[in-house]
Amino acid sequence: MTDVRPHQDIATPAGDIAKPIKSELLHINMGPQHPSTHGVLRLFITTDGEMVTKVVPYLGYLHRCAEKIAEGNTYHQYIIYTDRMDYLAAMNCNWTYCLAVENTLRSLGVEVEIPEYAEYVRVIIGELNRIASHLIAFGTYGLDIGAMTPFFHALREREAILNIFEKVCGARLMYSYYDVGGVKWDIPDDAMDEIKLFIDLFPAKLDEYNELLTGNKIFVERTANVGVLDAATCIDYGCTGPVLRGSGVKHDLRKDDPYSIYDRFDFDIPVGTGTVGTVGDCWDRYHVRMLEMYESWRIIQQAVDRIPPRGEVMAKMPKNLKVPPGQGYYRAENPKGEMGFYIISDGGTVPFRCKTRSPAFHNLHIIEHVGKGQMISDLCATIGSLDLVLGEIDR
Amino acid sequence: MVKFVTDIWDTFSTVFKGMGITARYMRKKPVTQQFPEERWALPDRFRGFVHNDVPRCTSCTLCAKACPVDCIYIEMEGKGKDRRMTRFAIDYNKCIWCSLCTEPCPTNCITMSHDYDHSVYLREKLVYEFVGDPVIPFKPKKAAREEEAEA
Amino acid sequence: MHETLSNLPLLSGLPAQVLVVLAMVSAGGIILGCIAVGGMFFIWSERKVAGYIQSRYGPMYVGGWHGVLQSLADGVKLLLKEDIWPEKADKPLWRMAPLLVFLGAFLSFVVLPFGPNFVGANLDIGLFYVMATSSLVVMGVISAGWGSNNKWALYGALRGAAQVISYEIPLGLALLPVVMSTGSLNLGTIIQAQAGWIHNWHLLNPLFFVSFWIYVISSLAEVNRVPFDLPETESELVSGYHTEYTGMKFAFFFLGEYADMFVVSAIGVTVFLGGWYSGIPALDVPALFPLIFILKSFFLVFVQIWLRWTLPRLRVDQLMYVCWKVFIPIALANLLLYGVIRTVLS
Amino acid sequence: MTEQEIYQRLQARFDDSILGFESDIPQPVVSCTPEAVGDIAKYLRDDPALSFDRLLCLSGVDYEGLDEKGKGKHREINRYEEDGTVNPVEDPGTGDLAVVYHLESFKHHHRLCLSVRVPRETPKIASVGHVWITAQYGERETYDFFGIEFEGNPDLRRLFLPEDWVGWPLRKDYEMPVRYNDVPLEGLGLAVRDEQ
Repeated sequence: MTDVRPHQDIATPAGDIAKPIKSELLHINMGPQHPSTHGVLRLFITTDGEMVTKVVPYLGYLHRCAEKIAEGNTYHQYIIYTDRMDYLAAMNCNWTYCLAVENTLRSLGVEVEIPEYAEYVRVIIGELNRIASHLIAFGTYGLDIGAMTPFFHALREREAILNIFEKVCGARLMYSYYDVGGVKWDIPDDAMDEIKLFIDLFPAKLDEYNELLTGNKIFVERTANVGVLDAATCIDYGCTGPVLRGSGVKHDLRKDDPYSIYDRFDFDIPVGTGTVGTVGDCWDRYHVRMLEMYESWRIIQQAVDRIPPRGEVMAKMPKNLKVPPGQGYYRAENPKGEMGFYIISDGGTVPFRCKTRSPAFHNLHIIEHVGKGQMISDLCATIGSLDLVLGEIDR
Repeated sequence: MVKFVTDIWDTFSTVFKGMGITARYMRKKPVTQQFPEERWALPDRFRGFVHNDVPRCTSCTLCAKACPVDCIYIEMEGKGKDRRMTRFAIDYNKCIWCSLCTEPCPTNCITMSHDYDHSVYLREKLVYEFVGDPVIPFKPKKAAREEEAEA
Repeated sequence: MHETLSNLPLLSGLPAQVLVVLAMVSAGGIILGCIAVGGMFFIWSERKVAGYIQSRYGPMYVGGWHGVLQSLADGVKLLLKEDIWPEKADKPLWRMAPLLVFLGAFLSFVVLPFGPNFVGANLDIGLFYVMATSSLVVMGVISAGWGSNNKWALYGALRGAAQVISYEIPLGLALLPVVMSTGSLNLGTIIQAQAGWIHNWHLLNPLFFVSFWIYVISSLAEVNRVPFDLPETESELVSGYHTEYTGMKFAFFFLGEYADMFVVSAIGVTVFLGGWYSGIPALDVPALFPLIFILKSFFLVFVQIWLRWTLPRLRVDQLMYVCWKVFIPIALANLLLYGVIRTVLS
Repeated sequence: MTEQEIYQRLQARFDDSILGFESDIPQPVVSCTPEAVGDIAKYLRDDPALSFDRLLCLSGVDYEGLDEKGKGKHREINRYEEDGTVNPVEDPGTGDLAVVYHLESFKHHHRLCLSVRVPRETPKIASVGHVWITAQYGERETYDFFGIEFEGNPDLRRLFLPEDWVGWPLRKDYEMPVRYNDVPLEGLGLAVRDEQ
């Protein structure tokens, strides 16, 4: 990969921007109950007319101290808490956590042999949830810009995915389906039929979304050249996922650091190209998500074609899981970006320390930088394009 | 100037395209269900309210231990043969429907039912008591033998 | 009207002054009732249209068939609601604002020509009067935003003021060529100029075609509808200038908005779409005139609703750009062109 | 570049500040002194052969109860007893606190885990917020939960908890307060029967 940033110290983002004329500033609380902060994010903004001169996020309205809870719960029990991190992509959070525990076990000399069939199930379900999460991102982004209809259309397709998940694991939002060593149940036949049906129907819907919103001139005017993030800034702020890719950096852990069986599938990593504006603007980030849905669809299609005959879905794991003493940081590509778990084990049944690196937490930080000098409407557009999930930021 | 004209043209054409899509949907039948009248079929694995089949409960407390939010309360009195289960309660204020409690159950007596609409007006009513008078815990043959061996 | 009243047996003995007041009150009551019922119908139809566009049903229960009485139920609910006001609100302004917003729409109804003889007041300056009264809305918006003592509401008010006042200009300029053509501001006269077959409608006159589009789009901005709903932008300014209003005060804003929608549609129908004429001379019976007029206006209202559930909204500077750099130059050029052509042809 | 080579390179440059290298574990750890971490971070980022341009994860760790080698007995954290009292920790913690940086380089595709132990009594460490901006939030989070002070962070406030919260929750010897701003923080549900 090319060297994307010229190395120099960057000035701290605190401080106001210069004012052209002498005018009074207005301090406004945006949130925690605000329609476009996507949950309970509170932004303390200073405005000069319509211009935002300073943005300070205040977090913690959804804080549950999950990391402390992890220290009191067994490795199995903590899976259900990972559901509640990125609640729009709970399957992926489960997966990342299970992956981290499995890899920690492996690296410490414990054999974890995940069945081939289970790996395929994991990929299919994980990618379906990626589509579901991006659908919400797409829909709520339309809502932020003022178009309400795409949101309902996106929810309709998401509902199809949730129906599949309900058949697979019995829940519609908090799945806790992945388990350390595999998945808890296999995919029932009727759910498999629904997945195939979904594969058949989805691309047409995607085209429709593109016609309804992506290409709309008003939408393009609202998002192109707004909230531009260059690649160097993104990397400095630790952004990952569609935010980083929207800035033109081709980085996806599924390709760059392949886990599970992603190296067997043929898919592309979409990056922002500045089709209608500058590279790294809101439209690029949005469009990367739209393209990623298509890529996920391709992965699911291949996985459904190649899935081996039904077999075991769980590796042979001890009932009372004990992880030998040691530590490790393992990560996976979630819909929002790179999610990682840093697990320190002391040899017991509970983690000694389980730190979560949540992508939205790092993506949020850039608001301080990019929010300055924008209009209030642009700030809403930018927040929407970052696709923040407060469950994950506050943990 | 060219951009000025093309912008206007783009705006009109994309707006009409969008209006075409929405007009198409206006003629289609909605996909939503009218909930109280129409109910969708619950899948087999649906995780509804937790149900305890008390006559088969061995009061082994494995479910309470497995629960990540500690919402299952099991109380017992007496020892050995006089052991009675005085309480088996589930606090649905805390329950998160994760089904972790059903996995270790030796007799499959604690299960996830298909009920999902038990709303109540008072939080206290969400504490479900499954045992009234003290009951003798169920003893499967093997478990009983183990208990004897322990004693 | 008071003459009609004096013919009634019960009222025949009353003095003329009382009858005039009575006539005014009853006329106002009729208009108010029409606005209320019409507004409820528009709200219901907006929710149904939105529902079907979004693959759902919308209201379904109240009133039996497809929830027709849902708006009535909502109105009753709003009436019974507690009236909460911000402690530090500027009380007189805050109370006046919903009335001002409503008043603008209410006054415009006076001149709407539903038929040749079916008009509240057949003013010679009808078009001018409508333009003037619809500006009252902006007074309401500003006083609501300022009086609420809420920063979001203030933003909504500022945006609303800038928007409504700016868009009055292209709105007026778009109507001018028609006025030049008919030589009158009287709405009835303008309609009568479009009598006969459908090609007499001003919309199908190539010279007025551009005017029509400018009028339709500017009227969206005039009544704060998507894509120009910047004063209320529920996703940015929470709910803009009426954030703090509850109960009946909020209902007045709501009714005012829908009544306004009808007014601008009716003016559009009057000026460009042949008013009460159906476009086929055989169908132009006086009894059908109000029906045709109302149906045409409903269609334009429906288009406004349809647009709302299709489009995203503009940003405030883009809104101004569209007004000052697109509509006003085009409208002026259009006016000039029309004047030149008219002079040359005559 | 392997971790071993990175370690040697670092040791050649910062002789005294590099304290050790654990190489027998799958993700080797380089440890250094808390004062030098700012300079080391700058070097790690700016050296063309290393160019660690991404800070993946900044975590605080409380090693209380875990011995030097990472092996030891897990110590029960505070939990509520059945009767609602808090189980107090008898002796205050003595183990070190630590800040762990996981770094990655886009250019060279290598990773590094840098661990810095700070004494529990005086938890002070140099900030790396000027090197990787993302660390500013990570440091605030770590300050919030562990009370480790990052010298040089421009905005070191609590991130998740309220400003007036007392104590550092993720430390192993943390005791949950019974009340916060007159709001009882009891951990018991409704299902626990009143004994009286």
